[in-house]
Amino acid sequence: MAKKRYMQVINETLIEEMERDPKVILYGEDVEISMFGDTIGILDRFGRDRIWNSPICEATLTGMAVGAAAAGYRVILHMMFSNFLYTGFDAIANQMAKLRLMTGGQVKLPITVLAGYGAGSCNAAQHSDTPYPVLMNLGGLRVAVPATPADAKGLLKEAIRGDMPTFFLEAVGRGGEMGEVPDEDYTTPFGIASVLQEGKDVTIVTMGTMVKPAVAAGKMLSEQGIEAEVVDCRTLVPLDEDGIVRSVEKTGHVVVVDEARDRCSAASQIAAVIADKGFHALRAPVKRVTVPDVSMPYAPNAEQVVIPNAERITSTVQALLGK
Amino acid sequence: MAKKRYMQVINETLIEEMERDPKVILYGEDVEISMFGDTIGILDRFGRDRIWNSPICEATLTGMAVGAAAAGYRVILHMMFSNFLYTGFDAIANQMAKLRLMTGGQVKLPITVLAGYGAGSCNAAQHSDTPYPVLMNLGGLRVAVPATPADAKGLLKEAIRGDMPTFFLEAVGRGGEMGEVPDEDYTTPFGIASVLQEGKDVTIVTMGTMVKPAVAAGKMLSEQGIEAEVVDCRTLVPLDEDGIVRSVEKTGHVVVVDEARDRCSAASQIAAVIADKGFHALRAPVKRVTVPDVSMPYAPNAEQVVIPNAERITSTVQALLGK
Amino acid sequence: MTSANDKNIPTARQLLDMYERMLLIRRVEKQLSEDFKAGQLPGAVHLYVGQEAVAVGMCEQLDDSDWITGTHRGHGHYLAKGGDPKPMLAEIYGRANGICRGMGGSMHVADFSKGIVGANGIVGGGLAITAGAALAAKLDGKNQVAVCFFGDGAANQGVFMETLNVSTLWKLPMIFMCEHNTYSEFSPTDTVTAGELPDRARAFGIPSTVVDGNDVTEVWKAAGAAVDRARSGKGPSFIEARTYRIHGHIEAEVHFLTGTYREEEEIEHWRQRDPIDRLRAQLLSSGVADEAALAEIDSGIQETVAAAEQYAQTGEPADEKLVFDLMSVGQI
Amino acid sequence: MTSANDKNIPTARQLLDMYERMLLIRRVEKQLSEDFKAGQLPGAVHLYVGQEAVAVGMCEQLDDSDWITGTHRGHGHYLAKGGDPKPMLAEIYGRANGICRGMGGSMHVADFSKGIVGANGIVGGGLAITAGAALAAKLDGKNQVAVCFFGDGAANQGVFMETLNVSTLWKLPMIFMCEHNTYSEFSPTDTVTAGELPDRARAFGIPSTVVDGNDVTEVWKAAGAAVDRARSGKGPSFIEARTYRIHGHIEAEVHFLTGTYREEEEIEHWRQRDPIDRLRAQLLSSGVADEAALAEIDSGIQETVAAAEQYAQTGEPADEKLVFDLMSVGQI
Ligand SMILES: Cc1ncc(C[n+]2csc(CCOP(=O)(O)OP(=O)(O)O)c2C)c(N)n1
Ligand SMILES: Cc1ncc(C[n+]2csc(CCOP(=O)(O)OP(=O)(O)O)c2C)c(N)n1
Ligand SMILES: [Mg+2]
Ligand SMILES: [Mg+2]
Repeated sequence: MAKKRYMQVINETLIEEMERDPKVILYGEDVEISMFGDTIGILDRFGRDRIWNSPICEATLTGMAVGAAAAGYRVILHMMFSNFLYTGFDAIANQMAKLRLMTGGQVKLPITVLAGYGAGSCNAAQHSDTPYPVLMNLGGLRVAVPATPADAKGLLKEAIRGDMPTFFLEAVGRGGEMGEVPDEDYTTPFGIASVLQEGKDVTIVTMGTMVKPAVAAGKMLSEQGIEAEVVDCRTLVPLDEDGIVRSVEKTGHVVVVDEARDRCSAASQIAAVIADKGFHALRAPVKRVTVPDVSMPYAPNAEQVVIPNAERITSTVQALLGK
Repeated sequence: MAKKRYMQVINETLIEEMERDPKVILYGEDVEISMFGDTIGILDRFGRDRIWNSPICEATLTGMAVGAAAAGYRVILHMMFSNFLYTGFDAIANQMAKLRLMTGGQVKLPITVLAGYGAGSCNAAQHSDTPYPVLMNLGGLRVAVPATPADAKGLLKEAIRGDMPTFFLEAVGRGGEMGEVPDEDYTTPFGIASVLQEGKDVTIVTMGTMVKPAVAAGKMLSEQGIEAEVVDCRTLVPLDEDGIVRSVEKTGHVVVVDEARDRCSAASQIAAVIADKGFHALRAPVKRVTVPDVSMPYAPNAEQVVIPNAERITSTVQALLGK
Repeated sequence: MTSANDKNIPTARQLLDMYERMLLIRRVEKQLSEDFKAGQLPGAVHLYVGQEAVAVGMCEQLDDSDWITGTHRGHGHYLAKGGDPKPMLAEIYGRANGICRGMGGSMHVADFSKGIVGANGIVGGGLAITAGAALAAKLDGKNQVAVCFFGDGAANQGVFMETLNVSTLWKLPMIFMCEHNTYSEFSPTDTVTAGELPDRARAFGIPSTVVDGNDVTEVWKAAGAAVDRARSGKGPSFIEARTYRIHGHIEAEVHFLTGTYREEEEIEHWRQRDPIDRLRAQLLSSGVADEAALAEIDSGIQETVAAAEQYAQTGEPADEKLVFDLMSVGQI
Repeated sequence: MTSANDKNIPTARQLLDMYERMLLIRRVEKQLSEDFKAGQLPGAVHLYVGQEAVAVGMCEQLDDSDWITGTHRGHGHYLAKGGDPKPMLAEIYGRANGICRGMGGSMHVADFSKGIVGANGIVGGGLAITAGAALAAKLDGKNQVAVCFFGDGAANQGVFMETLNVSTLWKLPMIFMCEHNTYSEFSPTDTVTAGELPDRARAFGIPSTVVDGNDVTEVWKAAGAAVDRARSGKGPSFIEARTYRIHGHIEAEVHFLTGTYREEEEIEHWRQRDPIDRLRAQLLSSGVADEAALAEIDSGIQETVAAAEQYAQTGEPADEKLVFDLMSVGQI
């Protein structure tokens, strides 16, 4: 166990996995120097047979990942900001998500796509999107949204070692945060939510960047005598539907918190699952605390109005419980 | 009133709107000869100052729509199959949806994007997607999914005359179907669902390609003494949340039917809305009949297993009502 | 692999091999055309009739370990690279014994064991995939190459320029094999394509040639030079093969097009330059084969096609469960 | 619009005008650099310092009715095209009196009333938008042109090739103004760019030139030729302006980069070729202006900048409700 920063752990994990398996390669724009710090030092360690700075051509980067993976490599593709996934979206949606089925299972695609996501730094609309809803809808893609350094390590190892295209979305705005990380080599299985705080009054389901305000809300609520259970999905595809429903069965009340825009968000999907599989346990409406259906504004005050925070979560819970 | 085919009505409407407003222009791949029949005859009528066959370059086509609209034209862009929206996704997600906000409202973007969608013709994974979930999540884009010739006319006029980017998604597989269409000039407002069959036992909410099987299911159910209310959303952005909830308040039971993949689908969004705003009226879980999270297979039997149909809807309703 | 000496003229064996392959493609597709007309195919087919020399001339220079990607018009690429007609037809019939188990259909025929990464329904979709396969080939260090077949229409997709750039920078063993068949769907190429395509590749310093795509020897020569260059680590090449599709863009077009987009004379002009007829004439006049030998090849092919047709038509329906197995994300 | 006679040499008025505009950009951005260091800016800024001659030389040839699109490094384009510094600074401060009412920030400064379609946070994002504006300009029939400023890095995006193609085919009044500043983010251009960029445009038959982007007269001349061509309906032109960004890619880079990516000598080499110093020397030596006149210009600019800074810093916070108003889809 050691306290480490989120981005530092991702960096160490990438290096460990590249040491472990010579078939792991990595490329992207300016990965050699590293914008976010996650790919620092890889060039020095592994040289230009394992890591490449690419030109700016996202449409090709995503397509190449498919080709290189189909031809036997474990590809790590760094797409920098999540909005640039849209630029490379064709091969994600039309090839990466579909090739295995279209070829009748002839091919495995061990691809890990890294991208930072989320708002809060006044990067404005083209650098602040939360992209997982569109990825979740495509089918055939796994999506991880680690919130803690320990999960970042375990989920990234699982992503790289797995045989499916996996989006590993970094909560960049939280890259500097510290957390305890086990020293040993471990993978964290996808599809198992983690309960960060137990409680019997209400379930707060969340993921990625929203875990921090959700946990803060959990603390604020417990000071008011409301025991919230805070559930971190950790991965969105697969989603721990049973784990979420189990918590709702305990509490009967649920608020889903998501940094995605509301329409067709992860929150909406989770709410739909609960309204189906968890319906009989529900004692109140399923509430969503999400980003409204707007582009992210630049001005800090406007941005903060749009991004969910602990206060909004807390007041939603209070209203839900009638307290 | 006259009986007309869906695609024929779209064609006539395009021509009417181009007659009406000289600022309306139209381009796309092979729109002059027309794959689906919706743009037939436009070249002859208006010439090459109003309609253009473009090269195959979707990324540019979507971006050009933004530029031409920002500079004062009403752009109709035909993207052929919905999967090609992914190829042109960058400018849709990063420019079209965001430019108005980013410029502080300096610009209006009267853009209508046409694309055919849906499966059922063994076109396989790259020509069968139902793309509205990803569009719905972007914010700033309107989405229409007309199911009938009459709605196709009214919604298309509203789309073209409106000042926002609007996706007008054609149920291509149903292009040959007939329906009564009023002769006069009319627009159909967005965000108002239409109730195609009234009923008190269960609400079936649906849209676009799924309206037909939903209506068929409604008929099958009424033969069994179950009165289903079939609600056609007609537009997904905006969505008639109140109309949907009103119906659920009447019936207490709801099944949402959608040809999109389940995760983050329109169905999930609608289910989430109902689980929130319609919760107190609900007497049973909110059920979704959707495409599972898979790519569309080619083989007809496999495809039919994946696409929702009247039988699946009917049996879901029966199970829900315990009948 | 061919040695330097072989490069200028194919051997008799190679010529016959290419003849056979071209004729196989032709007969398979003529069969498919019939099948389509008879309403026996569940989906649409884009036929390669008239373009056979391109795929065959190229693939004659390749081994099983080399990679190719095809297009929506992909049966010819698959068969030229040594793909088995039986499971290809079964695939197009949507059967369980199809090469993709009925999951892909005509636009996705693939056989990884033969280096056939597959046809593609997205125009230009193969370019970046090929660059990725070429990167893998380079890292493998076994002198493999990766060839992308793509149309003149696809050459207007930006990903074409992007892959020209990255393949040059990274010296990838990649070959851009552009099939210029005079149409981009229903648009005459010059109405949607500015300038000459080889100039686009030359802007990156990539060796670029234009060949008569209906002359299989010409294609074979240009392919040989490109393959040699790629195998020797010198990077990508671009070849434009001028050819023509004799059939429509898609077999179904007669049903949905209201206008025409080309003249009968034009088609006839190209029929006169049929690549198979030309090779046949060459084989006969050069004495590589006589009528009897060619007839024997043909009857062999006809048997192959009949057997494939039989295999396809008697195949079981696709296994529906497979959809879920293959798309599983390990949901708990 | 300039007549044929003006084309070879800018008038004294034009030179002084360009000098003033370049200096304005420089001083505004030096101010922004200070503001950033002082922690006063909510977001990031990419500065144009060193590249001013490109935007100014180009925009001197344009009218308000012409369209331009900029890049993430877009303050210079905005100011060169006549954008007001006050609301630009207020925008970068995220204030209600910003040109985009605080909704866009540095990467999205735009003023449609001046033909400034806006900066863009997506590398290459302006290319297709400009082609669309050029289509509109062509249809309007009022001889407007549309200019896309984009970086050498953006020239590797496929949309560059796509717009070269479509603008040629449709004879759009579009100008590709490529600012080759030696870096694509932190990568030296030649590590990510194969061949010479003008050759890419030439492959489409587009007239293409390379100019010294630190010599405003050179840029102005090339721009004039391209604008004339576009206005007379002959279609697109491509200009590569060789220049250098003196500041980092982004002001914040000192905080997050662990390594260095360029040598101090290289920066110094380019400082010696500073476009403003060069024009200044030229103005003095040719007698167009004396030190006193230039000092007066400078003090005017300093006042403008101080006023803009004051305007920005005293602006109200952005109106949060606006987000919802502007994004409304008419939800009932
Ligand atoms: C991304 C994308 N856009 C459009 C289409 C529709 N489409 C299918 S084939 C085709 C024309 C392709 O022309 P070309 O590349 O020359 O190939 P050819 O059909 O001539 O073999 C088009 C536009 C598609 N399949 N994919
Ligand atoms: C689509 C996209 N990919 C990547 C980035 C990240 N990025 C911002 S600027 C830049 C480099 C641009 O280089 P160039 O076009 O030469 O412009 P310069 O910064 O030199 O002015 C990159 C990669 C982006 N903003 N958009
Ligand atoms: Mg073609
Ligand atoms: Mg640059």
